[in-house]
Amino acid sequence: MKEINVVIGGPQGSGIETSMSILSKISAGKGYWILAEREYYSNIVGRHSYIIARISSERQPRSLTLPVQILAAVDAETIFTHYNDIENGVVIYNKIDEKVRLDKIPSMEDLLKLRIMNELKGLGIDPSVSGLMEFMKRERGVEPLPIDFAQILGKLSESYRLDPRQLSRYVSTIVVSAITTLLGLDEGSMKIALSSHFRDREEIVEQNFAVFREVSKLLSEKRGILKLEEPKNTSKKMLVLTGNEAVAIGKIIGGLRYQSYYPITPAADESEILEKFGLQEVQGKIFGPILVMQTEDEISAIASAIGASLSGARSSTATSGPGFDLMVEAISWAGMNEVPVVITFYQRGGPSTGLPTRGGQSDLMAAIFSGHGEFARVVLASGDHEEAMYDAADAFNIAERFQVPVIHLLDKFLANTTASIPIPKLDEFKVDRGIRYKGTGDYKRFDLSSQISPRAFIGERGAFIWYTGDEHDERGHISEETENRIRMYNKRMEKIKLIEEEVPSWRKLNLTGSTSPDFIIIGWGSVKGVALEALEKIEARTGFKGTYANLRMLWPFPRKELKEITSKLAPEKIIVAEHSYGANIASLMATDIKVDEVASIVKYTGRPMMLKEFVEALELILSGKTSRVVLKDGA
Amino acid sequence: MKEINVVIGGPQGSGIETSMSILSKISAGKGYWILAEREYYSNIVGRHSYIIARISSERQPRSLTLPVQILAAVDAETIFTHYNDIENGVVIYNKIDEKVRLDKIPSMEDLLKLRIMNELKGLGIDPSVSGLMEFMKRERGVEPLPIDFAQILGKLSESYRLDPRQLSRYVSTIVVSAITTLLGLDEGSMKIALSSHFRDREEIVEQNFAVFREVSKLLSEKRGILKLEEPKNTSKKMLVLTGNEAVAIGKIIGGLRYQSYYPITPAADESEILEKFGLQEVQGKIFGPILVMQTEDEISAIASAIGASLSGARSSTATSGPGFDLMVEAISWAGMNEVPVVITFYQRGGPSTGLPTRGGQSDLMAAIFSGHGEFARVVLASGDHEEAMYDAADAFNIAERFQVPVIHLLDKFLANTTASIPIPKLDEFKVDRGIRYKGTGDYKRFDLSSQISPRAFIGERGAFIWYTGDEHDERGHISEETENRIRMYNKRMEKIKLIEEEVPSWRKLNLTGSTSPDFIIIGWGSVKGVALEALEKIEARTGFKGTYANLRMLWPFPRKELKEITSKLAPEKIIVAEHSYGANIASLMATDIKVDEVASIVKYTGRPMMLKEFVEALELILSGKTSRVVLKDGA
Amino acid sequence: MEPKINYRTDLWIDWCPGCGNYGILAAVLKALEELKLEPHKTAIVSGIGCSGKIAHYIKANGVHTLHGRAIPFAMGLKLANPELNVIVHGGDGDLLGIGAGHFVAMGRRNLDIVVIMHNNGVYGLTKGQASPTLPLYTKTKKLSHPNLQGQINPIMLALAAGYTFVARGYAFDGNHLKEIIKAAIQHKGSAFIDVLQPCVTFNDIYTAEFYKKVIYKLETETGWNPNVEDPKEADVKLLAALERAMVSDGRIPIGVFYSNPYASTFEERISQSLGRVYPNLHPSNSKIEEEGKNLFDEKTFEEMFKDFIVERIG
Amino acid sequence: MEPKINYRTDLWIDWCPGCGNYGILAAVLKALEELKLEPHKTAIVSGIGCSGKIAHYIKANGVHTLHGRAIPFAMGLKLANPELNVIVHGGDGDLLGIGAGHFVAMGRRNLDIVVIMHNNGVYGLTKGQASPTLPLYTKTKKLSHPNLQGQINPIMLALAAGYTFVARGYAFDGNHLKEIIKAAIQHKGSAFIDVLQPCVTFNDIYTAEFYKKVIYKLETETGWNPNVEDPKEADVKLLAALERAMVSDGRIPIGVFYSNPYASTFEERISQSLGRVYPNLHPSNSKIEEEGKNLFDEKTFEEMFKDFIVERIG
Ligand SMILES: Cc1ncc(C[n+]2csc(CCOP(=O)(O)OP(=O)(O)O)c2C)c(N)n1
Ligand SMILES: Cc1ncc(C[n+]2csc(CCOP(=O)(O)OP(=O)(O)O)c2C)c(N)n1
Ligand code: SF4
Ligand code: SF4
Ligand SMILES: [Mg+2]
Ligand SMILES: [Mg+2]
Repeated sequence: MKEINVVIGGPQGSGIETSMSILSKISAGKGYWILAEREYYSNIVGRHSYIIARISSERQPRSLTLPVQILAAVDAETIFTHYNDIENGVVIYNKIDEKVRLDKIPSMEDLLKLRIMNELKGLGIDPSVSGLMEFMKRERGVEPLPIDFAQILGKLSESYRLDPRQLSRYVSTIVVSAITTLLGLDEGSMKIALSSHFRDREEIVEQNFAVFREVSKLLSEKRGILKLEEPKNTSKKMLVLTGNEAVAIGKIIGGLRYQSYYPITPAADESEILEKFGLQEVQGKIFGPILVMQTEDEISAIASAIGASLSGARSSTATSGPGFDLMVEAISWAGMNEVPVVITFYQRGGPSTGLPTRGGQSDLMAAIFSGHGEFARVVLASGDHEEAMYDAADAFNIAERFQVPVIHLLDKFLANTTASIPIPKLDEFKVDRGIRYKGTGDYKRFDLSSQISPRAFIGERGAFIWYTGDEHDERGHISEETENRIRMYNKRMEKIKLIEEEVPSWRKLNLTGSTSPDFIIIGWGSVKGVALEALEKIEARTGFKGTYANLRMLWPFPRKELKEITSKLAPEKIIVAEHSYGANIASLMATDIKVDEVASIVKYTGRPMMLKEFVEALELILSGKTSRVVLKDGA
Repeated sequence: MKEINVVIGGPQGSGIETSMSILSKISAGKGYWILAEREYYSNIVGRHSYIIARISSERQPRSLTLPVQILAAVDAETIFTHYNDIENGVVIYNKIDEKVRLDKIPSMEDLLKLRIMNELKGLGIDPSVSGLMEFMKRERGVEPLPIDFAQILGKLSESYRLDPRQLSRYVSTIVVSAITTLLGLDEGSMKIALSSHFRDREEIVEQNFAVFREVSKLLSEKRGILKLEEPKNTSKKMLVLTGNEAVAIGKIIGGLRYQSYYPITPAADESEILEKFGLQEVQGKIFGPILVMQTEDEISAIASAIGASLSGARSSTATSGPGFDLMVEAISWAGMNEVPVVITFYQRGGPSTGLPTRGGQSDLMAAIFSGHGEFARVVLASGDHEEAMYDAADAFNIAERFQVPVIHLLDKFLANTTASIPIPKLDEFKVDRGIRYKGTGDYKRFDLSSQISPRAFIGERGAFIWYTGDEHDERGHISEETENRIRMYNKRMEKIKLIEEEVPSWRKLNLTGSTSPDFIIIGWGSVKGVALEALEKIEARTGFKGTYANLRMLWPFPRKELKEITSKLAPEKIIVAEHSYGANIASLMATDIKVDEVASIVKYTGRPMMLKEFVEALELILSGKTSRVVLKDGA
Repeated sequence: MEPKINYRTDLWIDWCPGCGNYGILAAVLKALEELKLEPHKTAIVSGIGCSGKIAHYIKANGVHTLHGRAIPFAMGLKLANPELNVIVHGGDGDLLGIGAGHFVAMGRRNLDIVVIMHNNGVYGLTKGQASPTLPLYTKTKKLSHPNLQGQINPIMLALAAGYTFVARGYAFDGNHLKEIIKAAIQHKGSAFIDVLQPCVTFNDIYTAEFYKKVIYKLETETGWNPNVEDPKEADVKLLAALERAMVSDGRIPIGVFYSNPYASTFEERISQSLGRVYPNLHPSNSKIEEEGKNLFDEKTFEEMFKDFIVERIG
Repeated sequence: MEPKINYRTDLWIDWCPGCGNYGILAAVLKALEELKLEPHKTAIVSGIGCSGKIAHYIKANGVHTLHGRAIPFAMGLKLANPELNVIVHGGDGDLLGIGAGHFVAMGRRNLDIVVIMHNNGVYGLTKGQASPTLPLYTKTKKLSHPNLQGQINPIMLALAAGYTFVARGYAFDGNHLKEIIKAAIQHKGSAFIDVLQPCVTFNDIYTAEFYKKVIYKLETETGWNPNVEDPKEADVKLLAALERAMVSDGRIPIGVFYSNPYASTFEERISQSLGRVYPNLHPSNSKIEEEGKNLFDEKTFEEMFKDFIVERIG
């Protein structure tokens, strides 16, 4: 097999994340590429969570897809929740769960339970795990692989004299072990992955390894039944990281020195990662300090980041929708005062608290238009881990060069997706601090003699600096005089044109696919992966050649660049894809195309777009059957 | 004369507001229509402020215009600041100011001083009041009318044994008295206006009347030199009020019961007016109570208004840009929870603190798009006092009928403009509370069986109600299940269509002017008055017939209705007018017309659009000389 | 005997097994039951956090608001319908971090609501960051460094802000907590209860075992009387409460620190300023229309808004 | 003798004649002058209000921020460049109304900045609404009804929040105020000064005449010593300060209520957690590039981020 798709499910707190980490490390260690996303409730312990992963021997997977070939279930709820997500594969589960009946699972949402109950009834299945497994074996080509968890844990407990209350920690290892056994991966790589994950805690590594051995022994007959081909990957090392980690690394490379945050999903992890890099000594050189400040709220987070920026430190904050809303007054201040500051904005399901641990792209308009009054800002979006890392670093360059707040839009999907990517080439990455003040004496922070006034930092000798959110004169003192008002206003607003002109077009928009396409998909952020893979599939299936336009700078909106492409196509061959209801990016394109006639693929369940459903949607649109498809896959 | 235009200027705190009030009352009492706007710095005492007014015997003036025929100057700064704003008229000023030199006025902004100094130099004028007055007499047809303020006040002090420190309070009366004398208005009306303004404080009325008599005597030769024709007005009573007052009255009629606010210019006055109407007994009936709550910040203002709304009380809050920014997180909550609540949003000059006491229309995009995630909201705008009063009342109907937050956009111009308007006909005004829950027992706040779920109020017997910002089931409990997510999301978003369908088109958009126009001006809010008058002028001057489209519902944007009109015209005959840099309303129209080709008239100095400059701009555009004019008039 | 009211919804509770929130929920349910509060006249207004979910577990009205904003939502609800019993539940991050401004403002109003703080020393629902009640240098397991921010003393802050009933309870001393909650509900004015709440998942320092060792009850001390029994005593009792709140001998007192029934409530002050029609007549029960029409005919309009009307003088 | 530094910009001041703000400005200027603080190392960070304009009148660095947010702006500035002397100026509405959450948070950090509150009992720049320090039932001239919200006691709140230097000054006792400001600047940790500031335009109750009658100086009292001279004394002195802050005999004490130099500052705590390179090496003076290139070559990257690198095992 060239690739395998996996779902690992279980209650929050049962170690699913550990499974994800270990599986990623083994896979990457063996040279396979992996992409794995984590889905979970806004809950700490008990509600259903799962990993959906794709492991490939061919190339880096860019999207996830259903159905999968392995469903590994830590509990019965997982089996009921995902029985439709697997076909022709193996279900790994705890033998003891066979007796569990659907209506006896308290942690499951009533609405979901009811829906599944009705489905099962419709199919004439007894609503128990055993009933369901029977059906799946018969109708879905699925092989049940019950494992007696208790037995394995019992042995472990005996060998290592473990407290029985601690045993549940090893369940995730049972599950990963079963998967790696099916994939035919060797012991050595398991050991290395465990050592890397549990770092230095030798005893724990050993115990987990014992579990692996036990499972491996138990499933010896099944070893390698889902074996992957030899990996085509030739590189010796890979970065294996989540989107949060990619952004944190990008910021460090970009010269971040002050990061403020107020905890919020899915942004907080980024700051917690950065905290670990507060001060580093590497190769005899000191890197940092990076101050990571947990503030009392998001208003303080953005205000203090702006304050830090005034001293010359590269500064940023990270948040999601509710926190962003609280920041917009200060962003308007930064716009008025031409302060470079970076706001990393991880979108989740809205509105309001919404689906706080699920993904979405419904904050586009808020990112672009929130904050009263008119001022220049830049909004960036990243389509995958590599872009996210690069953009996180480059956001500071854009901010300082144009002296504007930069909003970097990401989302929960990326934040919580682990990917294996090549180690970035960094020699090329420039640090552009923009125009600095070099004179002495009579400094004017808002000097009108050039479009971008040279920056001095508070604390620098020879410059007195005033800032105010009021309209101001060149020195930064309040002014209500009308001519100055117009000149200052123009100066700030004309930056938008400057940015449009000076930012290279590859930074605004990337095209992938046919150069004379039959259709074009327009998207941004996390749509990239699924769209790119869908292009290939659809061409193979229908012969239609498409192009994907990956928008990386959303504001100022790259109208000119986009128009060049869209003007060549009939509107119904322009397909907008977005995790939203409104396919809102279309309204930003409205100037140049007839939005009403554009087709769209949208999703707003908070779950990622899956390759298969995406391809099917494309087919429906390209065959003229519909112009709007709402995607729904994923539990 | 059919109309007269006046500027009254002086330092903040010198009683300019009193002049405005008294002048309005006399004018209206005599049957003249008046429109008067107040311009002032973000300052309490000392900086230059002025009233610009238009009094007409013909009809209600809808806009202000420069040059004026009377400039009444409490201080020398006023004369320097406004010397370009008067032609062929009379300058009333304090004789003692004649010696004042421009460079000796500390309260004047350096930038302004420098600009005027250069102008005067260019014109070869000695930069003193006397030099300037000479020039104005010679070149501008202006008649200087110096008055010895000290002498008048001295007499007053003698007659009434007043503390000399209190005398400055009577300066505004000197000024108004001089104006009314020039206008030839009689003593009787002055007395009534004073009594009405100073209400019950007989002594003060008497003293002020004594000032009037004295001034009148002094200027007896000039009496009536600027006499207005007999007024055409036949109504016995008029409402004379500011925009803030109009909105407050509208809210009371609309059934407001809870108003929260955090002080901010120019919104705070509205709440302070409402405070006075907390409980009224009229005609034996009790009206109210209206609770007016000064909260600790704007977050608390909106959150508590939402809380009040959940109990069934009609509730609202009022703010301007910086405060609105802080409210958007909670507005998103209201959207998610389908809560009817009204946010009265007075725009001022942005971004950030901006020009906090000046006007603007640059918050349009923030009003429509702020708040993360997607949800239905309604954005209304009012073009004048009558619309403002009606819309303030009707906003509650729209909010309750569609169960959405309603943002009512106004601006500082309207807020601080006094107008004389007819007493509204209210019998027609309906109170529509939307669909109410009538059952008992198993209440579902978010019942999916109809597009709008019947509302029960917290505190009502028989209904348990849950609300949450999380995605929820019909009962209001958290749910992350995907099918329910889609249904609830659709329900909320499809309201937008419902609103588009059910709101009558006159509520969205009003057309005034030619039915087969040569051009159309599209605007909203305070642009209305100046646009309507400009249509007449331009037709008289050039023969071009135009139509003004006054947009009163900005979101959902009345695309269909607007398209019907714009589709008949070449894009360059579509002119967008807005107090902003971006003419942002155009981008909302983008779907249907080529925004790039549309013409625009914009202003962003924070001062109102003046009729004369507007007409000139129109001419430039209609003659094809330009497609964008930035207006600049007004000090 | 009247049948007991069931205040528990049938939802599954998704707090971690062993979480202190279970204790708090049980105590609240019991308090409501014993006070026989009418469910439809009761509103639980909560913030965002593990603690915030409690609104869904109680069968009354539940408003699960925004992070840090439960107090202002509750304020509007209570002012508009003063007949309601309004109980706010918030986390320590919610009330003393992002919501500290509202927390302070409520104290100075003395509005008749109850604020119950689930004090677990961490931001639970965002996975264990330090909350404002976590002491300086403490390192719970989620933190990569010891906490560098000092601790807010909730009792002192509440007293300084003006709450007229201030108490501390412990999540796993259900009976004691229930009695405090009842007293708080019955108290006239703003009441604050700091509830020590073990978070079994993220706070490995302030555990049930820890609390078991250090907690003692104020009321068991001879001479302890937190109740202001004469308005003149208010300051002395307040100072005694502050002193008690400051003591840092390692032991932690629970019980009532301060209770002053003499301060005027915000509702009383409003009533006074609105001719005493309030709270009987209030925003949510007063008339705003008559058969779909507004209440203002020409005559009432002109009388009500006479200040804005100018009559023609000839 | 060194020439005196001129800390006054040449801008015209647009406060009302007679406003207490003139007194505060004069005291600050004098304090800076006497301490000879380098202007470029000094930053005045102000909120929005009449008080907020002060940033423009002082010739140092001035950051006139948002209403209520001066403290967090100042925090970022100070943390990023700890060499700066950072002084926050805010109104009573600014710091204790909209900004109360930040005010409390600053206390628990003990960051080395000075917060000067212009306490005039009103929202000056928005024309005289009641501020959080205006006592209950007070009716200043702009109010249509007496104030229904209770008063925040700024000194108590600051003490409860953890400020380690807490004092009160009077705008028109320039010398006394100047000395307090100097002490606050020299204090290591978060310092708060509540400055009684007559607002001649809107506050006709708390006037200069009023203050003249009721103000007295703490330091003139025998036995008054607000300085913690041994860390063990901290609680006792704190309680004494609280007690003094509460007294409501009609007289108003000015002077230092509490000063504790022993509490660790936030900067010290950060320093400790960052291997003591901070504050010498800090965000605004540490290197982030070398001739326009970033600092990370392949080797440093791989070493720094080794946790994310998986090596091929065969
Ligand atoms: C404006 C905003 N910021 C951040 C969050 C994310 N958030 C959710 S729960 C939580 C912390 C909760 O901690 P606490 O208030 O102590 O409650 P606990 O979970 O400990 O009960 C935060 C910060 C949010 N929902 N809204
Ligand atoms: C978010 C926000 N809300 C409201 C305002 C309006 N505002 C300007 S000054 C001010 C009050 C100032 O009062 P205070 O802080 O006491 O300062 P003072 O003018 O009395 O010195 C307010 C509310 C604002 N600028 N920003
Ligand atoms: S994380 Fe802590 S507070 Fe939240 S439910 Fe679990 S134990 Fe309770
Ligand atoms: S309004 Fe009051 S505080 Fe503001 S400048 Fe005038 S006197 Fe001073
Ligand atoms: Mg907590
Ligand atoms: Mg004040």
